[in-house]
Amino acid sequence: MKKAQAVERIDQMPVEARPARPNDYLSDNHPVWCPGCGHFFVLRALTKALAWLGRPAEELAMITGIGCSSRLPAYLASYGFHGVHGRALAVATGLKAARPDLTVLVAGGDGDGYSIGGNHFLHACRRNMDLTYLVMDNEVYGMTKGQPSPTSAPDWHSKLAPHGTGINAFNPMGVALAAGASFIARGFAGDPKGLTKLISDGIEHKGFSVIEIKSPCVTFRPEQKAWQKQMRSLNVSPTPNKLEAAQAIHASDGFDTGIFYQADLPIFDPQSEATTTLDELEQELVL
Amino acid sequence: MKKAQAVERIDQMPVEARPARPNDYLSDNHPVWCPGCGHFFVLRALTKALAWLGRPAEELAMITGIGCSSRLPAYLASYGFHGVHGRALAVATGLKAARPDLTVLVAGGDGDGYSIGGNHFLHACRRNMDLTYLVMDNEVYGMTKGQPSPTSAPDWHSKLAPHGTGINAFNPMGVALAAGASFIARGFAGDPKGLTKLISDGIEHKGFSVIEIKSPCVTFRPEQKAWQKQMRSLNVSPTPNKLEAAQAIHASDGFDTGIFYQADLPIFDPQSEATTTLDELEQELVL
Amino acid sequence: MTDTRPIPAPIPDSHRLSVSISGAGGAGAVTVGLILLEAFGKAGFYGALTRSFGPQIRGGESAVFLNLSDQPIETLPEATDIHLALDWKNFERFADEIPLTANTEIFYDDSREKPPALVTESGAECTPLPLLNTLKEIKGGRINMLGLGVLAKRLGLAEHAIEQALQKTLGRKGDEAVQLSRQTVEAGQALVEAPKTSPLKGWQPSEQARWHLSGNEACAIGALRGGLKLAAAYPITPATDIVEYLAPRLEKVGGQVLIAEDELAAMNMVIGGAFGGVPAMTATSGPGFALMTEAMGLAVASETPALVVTVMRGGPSTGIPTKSEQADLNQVLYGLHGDAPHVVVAPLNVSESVWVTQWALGLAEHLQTLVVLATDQHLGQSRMICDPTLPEDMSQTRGLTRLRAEPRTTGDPAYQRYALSADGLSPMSEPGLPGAQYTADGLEHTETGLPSSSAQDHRDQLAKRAQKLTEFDYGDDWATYLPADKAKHLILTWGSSFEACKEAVARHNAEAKKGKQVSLLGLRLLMPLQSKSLRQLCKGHQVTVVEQNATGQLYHYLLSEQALPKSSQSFARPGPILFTPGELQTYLRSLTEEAT
Amino acid sequence: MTDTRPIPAPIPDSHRLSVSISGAGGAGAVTVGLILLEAFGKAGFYGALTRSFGPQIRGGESAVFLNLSDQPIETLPEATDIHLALDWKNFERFADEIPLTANTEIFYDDSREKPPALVTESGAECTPLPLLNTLKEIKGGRINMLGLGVLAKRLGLAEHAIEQALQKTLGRKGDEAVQLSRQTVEAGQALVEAPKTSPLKGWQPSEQARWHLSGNEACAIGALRGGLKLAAAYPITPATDIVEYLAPRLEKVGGQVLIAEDELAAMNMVIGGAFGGVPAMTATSGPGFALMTEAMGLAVASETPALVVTVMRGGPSTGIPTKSEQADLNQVLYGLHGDAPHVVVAPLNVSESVWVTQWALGLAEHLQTLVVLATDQHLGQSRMICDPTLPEDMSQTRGLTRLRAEPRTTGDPAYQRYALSADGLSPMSEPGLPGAQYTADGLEHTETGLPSSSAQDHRDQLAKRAQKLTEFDYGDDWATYLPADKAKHLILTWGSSFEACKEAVARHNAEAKKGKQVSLLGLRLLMPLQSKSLRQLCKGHQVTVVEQNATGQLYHYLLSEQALPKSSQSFARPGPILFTPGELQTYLRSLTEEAT
Ligand SMILES: Cc1ncc(C[n+]2csc(CCOP(=O)(O)OP(=O)(O)O)c2C)c(N)n1
Ligand SMILES: Cc1ncc(C[n+]2csc(CCOP(=O)(O)OP(=O)(O)O)c2C)c(N)n1
Ligand code: SF4
Ligand code: SF4
Ligand SMILES: [Mg+2]
Ligand SMILES: [Mg+2]
Repeated sequence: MKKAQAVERIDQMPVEARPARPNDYLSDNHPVWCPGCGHFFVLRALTKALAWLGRPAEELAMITGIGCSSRLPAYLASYGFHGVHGRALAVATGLKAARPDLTVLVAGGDGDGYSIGGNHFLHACRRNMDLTYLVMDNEVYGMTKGQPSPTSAPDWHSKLAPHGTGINAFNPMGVALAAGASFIARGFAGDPKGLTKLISDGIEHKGFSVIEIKSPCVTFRPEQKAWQKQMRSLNVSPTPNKLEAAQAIHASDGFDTGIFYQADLPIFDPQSEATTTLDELEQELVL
Repeated sequence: MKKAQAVERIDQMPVEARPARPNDYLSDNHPVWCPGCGHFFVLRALTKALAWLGRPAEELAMITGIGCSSRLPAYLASYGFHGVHGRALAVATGLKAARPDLTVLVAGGDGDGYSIGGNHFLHACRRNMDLTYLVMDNEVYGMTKGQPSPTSAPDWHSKLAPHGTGINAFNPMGVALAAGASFIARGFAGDPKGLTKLISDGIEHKGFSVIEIKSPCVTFRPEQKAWQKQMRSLNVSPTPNKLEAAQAIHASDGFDTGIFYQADLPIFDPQSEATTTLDELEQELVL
Repeated sequence: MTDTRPIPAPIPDSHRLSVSISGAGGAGAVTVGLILLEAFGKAGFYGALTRSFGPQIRGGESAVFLNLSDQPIETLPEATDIHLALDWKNFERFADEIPLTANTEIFYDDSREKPPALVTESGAECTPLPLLNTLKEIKGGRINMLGLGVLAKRLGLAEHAIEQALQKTLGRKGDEAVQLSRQTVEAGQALVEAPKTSPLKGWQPSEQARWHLSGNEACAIGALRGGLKLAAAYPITPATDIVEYLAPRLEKVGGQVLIAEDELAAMNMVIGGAFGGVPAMTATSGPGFALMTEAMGLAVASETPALVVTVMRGGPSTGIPTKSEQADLNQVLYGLHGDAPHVVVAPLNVSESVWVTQWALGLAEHLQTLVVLATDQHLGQSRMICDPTLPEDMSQTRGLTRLRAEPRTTGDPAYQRYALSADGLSPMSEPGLPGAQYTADGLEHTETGLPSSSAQDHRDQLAKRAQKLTEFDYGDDWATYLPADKAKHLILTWGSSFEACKEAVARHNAEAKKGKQVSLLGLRLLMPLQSKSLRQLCKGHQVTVVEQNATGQLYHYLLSEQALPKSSQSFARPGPILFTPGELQTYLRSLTEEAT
Repeated sequence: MTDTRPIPAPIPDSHRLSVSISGAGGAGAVTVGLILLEAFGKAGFYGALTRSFGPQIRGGESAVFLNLSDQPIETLPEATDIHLALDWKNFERFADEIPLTANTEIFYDDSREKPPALVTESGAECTPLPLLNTLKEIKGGRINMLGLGVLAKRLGLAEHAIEQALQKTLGRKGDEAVQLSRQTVEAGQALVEAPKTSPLKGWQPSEQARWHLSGNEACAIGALRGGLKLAAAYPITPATDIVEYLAPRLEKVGGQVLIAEDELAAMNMVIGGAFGGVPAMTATSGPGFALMTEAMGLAVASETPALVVTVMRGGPSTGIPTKSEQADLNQVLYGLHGDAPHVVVAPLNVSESVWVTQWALGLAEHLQTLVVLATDQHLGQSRMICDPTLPEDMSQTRGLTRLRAEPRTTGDPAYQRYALSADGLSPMSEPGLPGAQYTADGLEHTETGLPSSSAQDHRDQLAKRAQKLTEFDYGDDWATYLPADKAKHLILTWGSSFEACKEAVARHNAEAKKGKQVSLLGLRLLMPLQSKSLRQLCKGHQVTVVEQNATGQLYHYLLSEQALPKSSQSFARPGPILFTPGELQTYLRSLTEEAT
């Protein structure tokens, strides 16, 4: 298999090779999202980050599951895989193992990633492969029209939980930290600059990068429009110390953004080299 | 549905009602485990704890998945469910919701619980229902004859991973803490007294109790016999403080036992009461 | 079969009306449709409403189609009589579903886009109206209510019906909102003339109490009637509504809804609840069903009752999630590994979904096994005004409960959970019952439940699990048979294709000579197939199996069970567009002509 | 069909030997069997070894059965010629599988328990030997090696064969260990007399190179031959061996094994790898397969190549994990929701598992879809000394690769991943290729891959996915046909039942008159069923479908495809005991008698 290459930054490339604009990373397809949906802004920040990093679109692959957020690949000019609900990280793991030369991005929603996809989330963190995972967290299942997700507050009322779920919200960053992810950040769809920076840092980080992005669902959680006032832009600084990170994650009211944890941890990067021929292997069968 | 009752302790019961011995909680079936397997000692500690707590066997249900450890229910005199691999916590959640009056115990292995069952582990912690979960961790898939599990050390060589997995071991207690479990302990199969105490404390604790039990697989991990010398008995004291617990879990070399965290957290205990008749509900359909 | 009734006469054209409404997201087309349906109900009539969504999540365009009559009607409109276009946004996306003809009357706003070419080419009569202009004078008024007024007037709908429907549908928004809507509706009514002869002329209002419900609501109520106490589910279109309908209601009858982290959890939670002694169910669709099959096998092997409602959508894979198809039959019949006998039932229309679901849950409890109830997006999400259909006596085949074990004391013989018995059923104990402890197991086991790999135990338990399903007497409910006199041809169908077939057969028989008339069979119990009765009934007929999928899954299944006479054939085509009676009528014509 | 060969003559009784060995956990019965098999191989002979485990994980008793001959043999022993009981621990657990007769010679230790009643009642000749006593004189010697010596002597096996087998099997434990074993074996040989006439008298050693392998190893090698680069799996009995065999080897040819957290991950990892451009597979069994079906549908809908090997075990649910059954056929054919055409192949014996797996991976790559290869515990875990079977020309139907897209530059027409085409195949791009970016999708889509719910797109893409499988020319490999002259009866079977049928038919035909002889067909390509060829071939025969499950799954499938003549019948029974040639021969006798 092809060997992994370092991600090249746009500023290290010869001028003529530099991609012109974030729009070069956009496809012609118009998003099906509701007007005002936070996911539009995530798409924007992502293309900006990609332009900044400057890898050609054909060397990128964006893998997703199912959900409003998971519609992302069709809007990018990169390769994409829009798979089944909750399994994007597994598809990405297979792809990255087969093709370490590619920049493999994964995206999805809080339902896709933390509910049905929870097990792959745990194990992707643990494997710490060089993947970047963007979770567009709107604390709701948008696509299926408004059910509570693991990150919904216990007292949020919905059809499915008329009195709220009564269950504490899932703590994605805390779990990612305990499970072994090496880059853990929170961003906000409404903070284009900050988010662009976080995404490009996440992609450049070697290892599994989790970026938990607060991205309002204007249709089923209109009250999330208030996030625009509440979120703080990149007010957190990275630490490579697990306990400090745990403390920062624990102490945050959920409105802080920035990199909460970044460390050099061993990366699962299965090496293999053709050193034998098939004929030699077949000889083993012979009596 | 029947209402939950407080677990009665044997010492609060009239003498004639007291179960005579731990053996009253044993069935007639002889375990299929290999001679010397740690799971024998877990079974023993469990029946002792049950005798100590003194609830009649028919009011207990032991739910498991698949694995050597998961064979447990057949050896108990209680009700049992030996389901499919990795789903014991989900079965137990359904049972406890339907029958809050029962004492519902869940058991399994590191593969069953942390690999295929990882998502239910996360969400059982988060729900924090009043269940007690015994994980007999031997850092291997015993039943399928010796493959690396999530808790295997990255450099443990096996047929499936001839050079080791190269992946950091899963941190069950750290993840349980981040995910919301309210009682988190580590025990050792080779420490009967300590383990009995942890199990009975776990059952008495109101909320989701995770007891990570080091239980050697003498067949596929014979080197684990050394644990007998390495493990310390109940040298850890409980704290209700998450950060302190995180620190203790983080700092431990894996040989400490005791309760690392215990706190009163909100329990998911869906209340429902018959306040309407079916006829009334059907009236809604009528034009 | 008690359920043998003559095929009703077709609904005359003068007694049916098709109305459709389309508009951009937020324009409120669906609300108009819902109020109109309710109003027709209040006026004593019947109706069926289906919706169609564009690809957008919510911001996008949508459309509703209504088929209205003074007689029970559960089919889709075939030719639109009146169409209201609140705007022309992406109208072409619905072109497949809104059949315009030269007789269609179209109303639209005169101040924006003109009707697109495909509309004008249809020859439909397009009437521009000053909708937005009129709205300027109504502060807060919405264009859809104006449209509702236009439709009400053109349809000749009674004032009181509209008024009651507004109250019922908008009442919870408060008096002011209702008042504003009323005013806007009136303004809409003023924009058009009343038709010379009311389209409702000659319509006989029903005096009966009728139901207004969707198939998904019907399922939910049916399950409640069956004693449901635990529903565990993970949301998935088009099944979520069932659980959303249950959520506020189940808790009021002493049960509860568990929101599972995934379908694997949902199915296992159901098993846990049922093991604990309560009737339990989940609801899902193809992709979620796939994830549940492993645990479904556990329900079969451990003999734990479980009801799984699957609301089929377009497949394979994520497919077409918001539209209907009958393509998951193979999965529900054969998706389990090993020889895993279970029960599969499917209601034939919305109204019977109530009792069929009750029956299904009862069968699960009584037979201590997995029961799959298969419906589809059309049955599940269409709303109907229909006659209640509850069999008078649900106690016989339908009031089914679990055979429970008795407590035991020392000296009693040991409890054998999986004891062999004449009918394959063994009394089921439940935690709490003294002396009857056991361990339920998905491993093959002895009569007491101890794991066993002996050939004898395997044969015995396989036979037991098969036998309890085949020996059971399902009564007359396995099918609905509508025979025609001297019919050579028999149409055999299932699920949501049934109503379209029924209408097509009714129309065909009304115009066909004796001998060219066609009989109809709707199969309700798909597994275990009542092959003997079915063979009996098919005998002497040329059977055509009608179903909405690409490969003729039911047809092949019936062949595999040797239930069909030799000359039988398949008439199958994929979704997402449903069969219409007209399409099927054309087919019946060619079929019966060819046959002579 | 090139694969048409006459049915070979049956192996004469004097050219076959059945040996079994049993003992408590740790006694080493299995090791004796493995060395004995290897020794027979080294001596130029053939053999088949199956194991049986008690319920214990590892500490429990176990047994091995060997069927040995100087001709290719892949069936189970039917009557034990020689049994070695290292002890009598739970011997009755294997009674089903160790058929003792009055001709059986049994050796056991004289110092412990006596043979149990069921042994003495069989009339077998029981010879007590001072095994433990002899061991006292050999420091570190083990009872099983003593037993090996006894068997070697009684079987008249050449010294050099035993010596080579000891070297090969124990060599990695070091010279001392081998020396100790050799000494113990010799001591064993001294305990018994050589038989008057060697049981191997008249046996012709083969001069050919032969293979010594299990079906699971064969699968692994076949996949490597097919260009496998990524295997992702979660352990499950009896499939784990495949991945364990691959683990140290795949990395040496530039590929890798991923240990997945569960089967859901495994299947999706395979899809990810294949999307990235490399041939990829997973291996599992029924319960794991169930968990994979959702993602399998994704492979079908997104047209991503994927090979899934499923090694069937007893079902339903967890069932009988260590034993064989052919009861997951329904699941592999029909387990996916929606109309989801895919390929299902099944090798007929261990040796052909190599090329059939290579073929299967090639089909997945070439047809860009899901291919399921179904084997079972018996095929997978039995060890055989057999002739290599690699078709001379794997390049035609078997050397199959992916149709890859070309890079594109500006000005080229846009790349259409799902372009309609005459054969249903479209060139597949892969990340890295400039200008041919696309998004693979499990939602129904247009030719470019954009989600679509249009009826036309749905019909087109459903047809494309079906067509590419039905239009493809699978050549002659879809079945093996062994015709008998003027045969009225045809036995149709699949998978691990084939070898037993073949042996039974050979014996039957050898003694039956012309006209009562029987032909045999082994079906290798189960889906898409080559109905036309099959019908052709079955024509004029009375077909009996033989399979190891309770409900006749293959029989019903063939009925559903109308592939069988009218009078066809099913001969099916569940596992876990395999068919033996004798059992089938009895059946054939009654079959052909009844027919006259
Ligand atoms: C196996 C399966 N289960 C359920 C669904 C239904 N489903 C589709 S998207 C979704 C949740 C989406 O929520 P989230 O991931 O938070 O994304 P959002 O729409 O909020 O961006 C669900 C439950 C499905 N497609 N497949
Ligand atoms: C769906 C499914 N996948 C895989 C298996 C195979 N399997 C059975 S037990 C087991 C692992 C057991 O390991 P663990 O849970 O650690 O228990 P132990 O045997 O070590 O006590 C596996 C992989 C299965 N039964 N079902
Ligand atoms: S439903 Fe919510 S998440 Fe989905 S597109 Fe609309 S606003 Fe965005
Ligand atoms: S294999 Fe290991 S875990 Fe299983 S019973 Fe034997 S010693 Fe115990
Ligand atoms: Mg969301
Ligand atoms: Mg383990």
